[in-house]
Amino acid sequence: MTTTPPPLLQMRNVSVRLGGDRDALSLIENIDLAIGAGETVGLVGESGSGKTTLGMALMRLLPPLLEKGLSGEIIYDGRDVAALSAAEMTAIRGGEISMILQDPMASLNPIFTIGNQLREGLRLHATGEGSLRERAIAALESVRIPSPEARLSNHPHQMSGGMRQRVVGAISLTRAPRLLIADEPTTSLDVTIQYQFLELLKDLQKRLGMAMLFITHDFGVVARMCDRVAVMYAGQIVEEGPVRDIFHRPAHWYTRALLDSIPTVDRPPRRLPTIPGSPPPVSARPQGCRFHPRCANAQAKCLEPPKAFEVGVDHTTRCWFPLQAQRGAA
Amino acid sequence: MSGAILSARGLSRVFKVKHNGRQQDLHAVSEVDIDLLPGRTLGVVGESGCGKTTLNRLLLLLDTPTAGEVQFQGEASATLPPQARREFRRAVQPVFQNPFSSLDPRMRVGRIIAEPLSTIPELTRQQIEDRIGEVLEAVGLRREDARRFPNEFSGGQRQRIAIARAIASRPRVLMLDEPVSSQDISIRAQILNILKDLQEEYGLGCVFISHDLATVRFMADDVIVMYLGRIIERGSAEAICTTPSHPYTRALLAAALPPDPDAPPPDLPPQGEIPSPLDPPSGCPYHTRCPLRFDRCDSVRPTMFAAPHGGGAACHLLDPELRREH
Amino acid sequence: MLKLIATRIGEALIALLLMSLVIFLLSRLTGDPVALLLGDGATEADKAKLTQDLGLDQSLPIQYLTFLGNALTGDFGRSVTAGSQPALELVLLRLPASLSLAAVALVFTVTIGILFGVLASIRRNSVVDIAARLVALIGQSVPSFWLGIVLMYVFAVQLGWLPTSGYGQWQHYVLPAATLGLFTLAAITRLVRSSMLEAMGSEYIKLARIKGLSEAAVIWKHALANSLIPVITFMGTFFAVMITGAVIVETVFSWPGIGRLAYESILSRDFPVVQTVVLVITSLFILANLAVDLLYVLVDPRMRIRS
Amino acid sequence: MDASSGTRARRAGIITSVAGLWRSLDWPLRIAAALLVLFVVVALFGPWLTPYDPLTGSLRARLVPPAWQDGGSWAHPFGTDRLGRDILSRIIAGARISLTVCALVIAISGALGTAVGTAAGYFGGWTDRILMRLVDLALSFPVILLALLLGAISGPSFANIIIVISLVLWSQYARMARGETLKIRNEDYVDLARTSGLSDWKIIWRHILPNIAPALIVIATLQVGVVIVLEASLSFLGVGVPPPAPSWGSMVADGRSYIASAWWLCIVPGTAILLTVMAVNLVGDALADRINPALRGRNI
Amino acid sequence: QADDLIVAVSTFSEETMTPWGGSGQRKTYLDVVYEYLTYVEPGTLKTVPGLAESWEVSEDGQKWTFNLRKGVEFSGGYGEMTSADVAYSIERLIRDDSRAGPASPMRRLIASVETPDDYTVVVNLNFPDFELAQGYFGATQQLGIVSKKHFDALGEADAEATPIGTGAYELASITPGSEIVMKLREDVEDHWRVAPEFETIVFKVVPEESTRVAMLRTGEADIAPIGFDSIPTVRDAGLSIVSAEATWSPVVRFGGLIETSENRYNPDAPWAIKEVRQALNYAVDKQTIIDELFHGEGTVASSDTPVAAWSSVEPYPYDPERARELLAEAGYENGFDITIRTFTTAPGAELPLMAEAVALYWQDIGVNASIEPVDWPSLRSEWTEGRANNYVWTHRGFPFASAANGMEAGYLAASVFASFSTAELETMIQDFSTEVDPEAREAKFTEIGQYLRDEAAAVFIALANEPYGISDKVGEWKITTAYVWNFDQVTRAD
Ligand SMILES: Nc1ncnc2c1ncn2[C@@H]1O[C@H](COP(=O)(O)OP(=O)(O)OP(=O)(O)O)[C@@H](O)[C@H]1O
Ligand SMILES: Nc1ncnc2c1ncn2[C@@H]1O[C@H](COP(=O)(O)OP(=O)(O)OP(=O)(O)O)[C@@H](O)[C@H]1O
Ligand SMILES: [Mg+2]
Ligand SMILES: [Mg+2]
Repeated sequence: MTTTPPPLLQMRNVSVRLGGDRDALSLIENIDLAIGAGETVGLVGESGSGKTTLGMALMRLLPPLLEKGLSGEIIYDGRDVAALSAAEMTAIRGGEISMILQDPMASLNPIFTIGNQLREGLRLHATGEGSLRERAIAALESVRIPSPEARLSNHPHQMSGGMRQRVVGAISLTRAPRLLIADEPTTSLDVTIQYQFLELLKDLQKRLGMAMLFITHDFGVVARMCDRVAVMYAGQIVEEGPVRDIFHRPAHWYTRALLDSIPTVDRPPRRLPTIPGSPPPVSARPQGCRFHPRCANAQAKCLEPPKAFEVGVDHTTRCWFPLQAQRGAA
Repeated sequence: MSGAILSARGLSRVFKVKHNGRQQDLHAVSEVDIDLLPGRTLGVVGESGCGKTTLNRLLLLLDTPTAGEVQFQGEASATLPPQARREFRRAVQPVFQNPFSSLDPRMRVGRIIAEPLSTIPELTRQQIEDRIGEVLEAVGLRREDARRFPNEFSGGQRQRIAIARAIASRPRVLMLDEPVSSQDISIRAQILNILKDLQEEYGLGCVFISHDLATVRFMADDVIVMYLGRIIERGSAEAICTTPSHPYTRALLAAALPPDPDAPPPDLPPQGEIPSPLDPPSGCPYHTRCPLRFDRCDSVRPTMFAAPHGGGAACHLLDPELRREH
Repeated sequence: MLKLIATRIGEALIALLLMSLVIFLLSRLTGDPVALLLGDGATEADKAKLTQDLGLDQSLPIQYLTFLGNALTGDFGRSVTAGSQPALELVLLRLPASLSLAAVALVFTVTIGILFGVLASIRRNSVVDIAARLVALIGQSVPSFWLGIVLMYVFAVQLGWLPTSGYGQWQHYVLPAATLGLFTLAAITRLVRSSMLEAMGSEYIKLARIKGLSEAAVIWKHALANSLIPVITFMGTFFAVMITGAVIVETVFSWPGIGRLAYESILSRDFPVVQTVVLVITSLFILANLAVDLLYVLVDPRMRIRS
Repeated sequence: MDASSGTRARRAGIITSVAGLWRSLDWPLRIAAALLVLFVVVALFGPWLTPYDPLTGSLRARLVPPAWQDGGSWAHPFGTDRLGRDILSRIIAGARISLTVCALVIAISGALGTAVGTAAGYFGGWTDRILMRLVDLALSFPVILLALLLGAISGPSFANIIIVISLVLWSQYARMARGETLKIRNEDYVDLARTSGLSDWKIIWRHILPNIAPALIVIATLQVGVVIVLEASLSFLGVGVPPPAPSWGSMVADGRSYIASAWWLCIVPGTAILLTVMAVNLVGDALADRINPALRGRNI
Repeated sequence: QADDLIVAVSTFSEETMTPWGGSGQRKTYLDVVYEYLTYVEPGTLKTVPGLAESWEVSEDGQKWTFNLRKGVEFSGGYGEMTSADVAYSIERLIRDDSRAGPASPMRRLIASVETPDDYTVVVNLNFPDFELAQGYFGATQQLGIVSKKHFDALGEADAEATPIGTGAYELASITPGSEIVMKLREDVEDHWRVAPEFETIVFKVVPEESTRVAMLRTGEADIAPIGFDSIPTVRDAGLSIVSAEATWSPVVRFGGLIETSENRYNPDAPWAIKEVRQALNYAVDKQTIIDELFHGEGTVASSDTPVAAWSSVEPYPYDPERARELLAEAGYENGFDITIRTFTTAPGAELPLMAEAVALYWQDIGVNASIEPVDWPSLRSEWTEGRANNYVWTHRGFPFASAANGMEAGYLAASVFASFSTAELETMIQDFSTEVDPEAREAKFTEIGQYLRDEAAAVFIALANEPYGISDKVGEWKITTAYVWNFDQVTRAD
């Protein structure tokens, strides 16, 4: 095997438990995920599956109780982020790894002007020419905000949701991070605005050459944005692979069922195929394969926890009976 | 139109809001005409702030229009006698978007479902109990669930309870304001199926509000598209989702990303921001974002013209006069 | 902004009018001052004469209208007891003492309260937190007169660091201001602590951290700025608390302020002074609230649009 | 299922839920809860618990120190007061008076404030504006002076104290009730109730009140201390609970001049106040945490 | 600071500076500025010459002649005190708008004032008063002599704020509601009456008693009135106590006992019966109250005024048995309900406590007493309006200008402050007032005292002292009696 350069970020066996206890409930468990430089990895899953927790663990911004329950390795650029001190982490945040939060309404401080909040980040960014003000204007321009000078003195509540999300983008990207975690950055936006923001993000990513972990529950967005996809269910990554594989040849029954249940504009069925039941809450996650109580193909074996099987190039799944294997066998 | 259960005629709602210290008019809904026929589903699509919820509230008589009127079985709602009003309350029931705020956390599910029945005097206690059980089963829950509190249910289950409540009084019309937007994908499909079954089973008329064309396509027979409080296109669901006439509808369609990595990029991608309803553009409300706009769009507001797909669209490009000129 | 001030002042005038009526009626109900001014060997005739002199023989509406009419010209009547000094003058003479004490107490409670609240919130269950909670608890469960006496015994009698009472130098402010402020200090500490805890969990704090800001900037700029809003709201009630406290603290520490003046003039049925004091206090209260509203607008940009 | 097993099950349910609640408390909370229960029991059964008549004493045995002091005896564990009355007995009797004052004030101011606040929040518009101005006015009234005036009009009386303290506190309920009502009013279930044909009053009764109740209850618990302390301050000014009936506040006020000579006169009732307020605050905070974390520490 | 004498008092009262500007309580600070025609000798309580060197009264008691001391100078360069100043002072004090306590009886009493020469003042009365010099014109009352010239020069408004008297001190500064500072006048060496040892006297108003005690302990006050229960504390702190002896008299008065006045008589009250009143007197262990509540600072009283002539009148002893018998006799063997109203004044903070003590004793004989705290003004207006008929109240009997004045105020129906009166008593007092012969007067006076005691006109508790805490800066301080503080005669300790 040829030695490929190590990925920019490599998570190994990352778990987050509620508190330091070994047998406390875990929000996410045994996550292995790698993100290469310049690559966009999509993280999809339903509400409560642990996507945000994973993102926050990467940023080391978990609330204190969960921070205590963080275990595993998060190797970023040769360093284990999970073992860094608070001060070292502050140095990494913003400059190396940055994040766009889900809620543009809440992520800007209502008290301070846009300009003020932008400059704070710029001040920490050593490189860049021009006065702080000029650089702030440039930052707003880079996210295509019209008449940026005037906007500098605006307060967040004076802007529309789409604008605010772009400002959040501008703030998160001021220091040209190498890895951006985008946690459902478009969920609260209108579809037409979402479309534009996604295009913008793609553009910026190309320009800055950064890697991106794109968290979403929208398969349409994933299809448009990502190179690789990881599907989460109940705190685990149940399937991971290149975007085309996931969409065209899903291996996990859950991925497959989800994709089927999405109505599309052009082919309305009379009824939608559904998955029975609902995703389990953290406190009631089943033993073995987390999905087996809802799975059409559940068997006795599914009571044992499946490990990740390789089902294709770079394509793994946590299922005892992967779809492709069956198809392949058939 | 005769036979419509619920209609709107020139329905408008203007909110007085304080903005920058000044009292300003916010036209949330303007001159909306619709007719809802028994057993048919009318889809309403549009982006945030275009007035869908306001329209819904007006149709539910939760809000009073500043102009125009809502008609129930051909009678103006403002002058409905008490008896007919009660009849209206029974016949028209809503399901809202947020299943968490739709259920009073301090009431048992049974009481929640019984609430619309409480205004029907002739029902006995036993009948109410039976009805609660019936509707719970109709939405895929168990009779015993009536004794539990809402917080014991997941979001999807709550939405089912909300639906059970809505159908308890055997309504003829369901007003569905984004009933699945806050649901997970796997739950969304379940709820949509339930609604569809109910539609067929009871012959319910529905108003289905959503910002997602795909779900509207799945649920509705007819669709209206709203932009800044106005209807800008109307037609059958299929027509709107496959051969839309209005540039805005096309932009909406383009922005609805299909779950397919190989889908080609759209030819007319959406651009621009939605203008503030406080300061709507002159002429065609969409002209600030329209890639096809020409001079006339800035100053003249287009009326509804017949569209090739059989419905109508408020776009100057469809003006027969204009066509003749060319 | 100007409109806000204008409507506020309009409302204030109505409030003052209402207040003057209420106070007028209440004070007349408390019995008349004639008996109090009468000498020991007085007879009925003496009484009738004095009643007439004080204008108390007229009907209540006439008395009230006279009072109102005079008040409009700045004449709030003369003190019945204190050598017929103009009531307003008497009140204004005492006002600086009360205001300066309130100001010191305010600065004291706000600075310490914020400091305590912030430290307690970022080091939950630490020594500071426990101390802050203890102070808050004591501030809320110890009557101020008693606290004042205890402080006096500890710091003046036992330790001899400060004077027991009196008015004049800065040393005189310490104990009364501490006594007056402890209740509000407790409230502000709790308020800041809780809103800091709330703010620290908010999205914008996450974004601030994501930017790579230092912990100090996150706490002292982003979280604190937002936590101050409830404190400002509370300031509106601060004044009411101060007045209540003032009557007591001024008595305990022999402070020559309007709280005690009000108390004493009620006891001596000095109606003109009672009315004037209450109106002055009410006006101050309204002014303070106006200031709070303006401050609100300054600190919270969202308010600029809304109100 | 027959009826009796139903009630039995329910009773068992209550017991297990109380037990569960107890187990879920940390130890300071347990102490606080125990203290509160103790105080309430003492308040309820005070007359059967007092070792002496709290109103009579002997002038020959006045200012006897507590048992553990020189000169004290276990006959009067907490000593005697200025008229030789047993302090323990007066503390016990005072529990009833102080807690009665609290209960009445909280009931009156709570009812008034809730009515005003709910109406203002629910109906909005002019109703709101007028009612809230009223609240502002109530706040701007120097209530302590009102207390003195009322005291001057009719002498200090139980009723006056209740009225005056209620007048101080009702506006807090009004504000909280208004804020909470505004929140609840925007909940969809209120609109849904209207689409079911419920009248405004029914909606307020069925949906609004039960849902704003928790926040108001939290305020109420946290106000217990405020009431006791205010009552003490009124006693200091001579318009508190009229003697000889003891309230904790009036005991502290009466004992204040003895701080150097007979400290137990105010320390003992003062400690009772402190413990109660502490217990109530802890329990109130815990309640707030459970019901609505945003309320934590909001009492003023 | 060391030169200052700091006096902490509980109130400045009206805080005004003229003799006619308010109550006698202001004499604490006014007496170092103004002087009186006659003084009282500390200890013996005999009347001694003051600004008047001598005086005569006519046979019929209606014409008084005062011979003024020569060479007494006003401060501030307002010259020698003359009869014009005295006449002005008298006339001003009895003017209609005077707020001085004794103004109204004096107005009735005084017909005219003449000044035959610079050093003679003749006062003509409307009816006999044999005690004018000791009484209204004496140092226990409010006739401080002001400078007419001062008032003529400055006009009333300005002059009132700047007191000028013949006393050893003059006003240095005043902080309203806080302190009044008096400093020695420059020409004090030649003062005719006193040789003050303190350069300044600072009067501080400190309403809270525990604060005054604290100030004594920290040395922030040199003289301060204290409560009885603070006596041990002050002593323990190494300070001493000076008591003004028998300066006040705690009593419990009965409402509705003015037989001769329709609206002030309540025959239905249980205490309208003499035996009941006596029972209520017998029931109270006055000595214990004095010993325990007053720390021994007082003596059991048979009247509400400290009058030598009444010292032979026996007080009621503590005898609950007798009390119960008397009650039974009166038909109240099962007791009755009674309301005691009580209030605090400064001084007089012990009254509510005393009320509780009295209530306890009455409880013992089956009289069920409930206590209603009120404030003094309320009680005072109910009393003067004849609405105080169905309750009893604690009261602080204070010294009057003379025993005769006291009787007129307290026991004649004409006075609005009368609390007990019968037709018999009215005649006795009338009789006494017109009696010219001194010995017969004395006898009649004693008779009245005995009558009041036998009728049990009130529950007389004690003649009580007024304790003051004294710092070690103070050597000797001769407080004469109530309302004569002599702060200008306080000596230094060393
Ligand atoms: N601080 C916490 N304490 C306890 N449980 C938590 C905490 N934070 C998150 N959880 C729980 O952990 C689970 C995962 O939460 P997370 O926010 O990571 O999900 P998500 O996939 O981001 O969901 P969504 O799509 O709704 O954003 C949820 O069930 C949530 O309730
Ligand atoms: N009560 C109100 N007062 C003032 N403005 C209102 C009110 N309700 C709605 N609006 C405004 O009216 C416009 C239409 O709002 P509406 O809620 O009907 O939109 P919507 O299409 O339902 O949007 P969404 O998709 O976000 O639910 C918006 O601009 C909104 O701000
Ligand atoms: Mg999330
Ligand atoms: Mg909506």
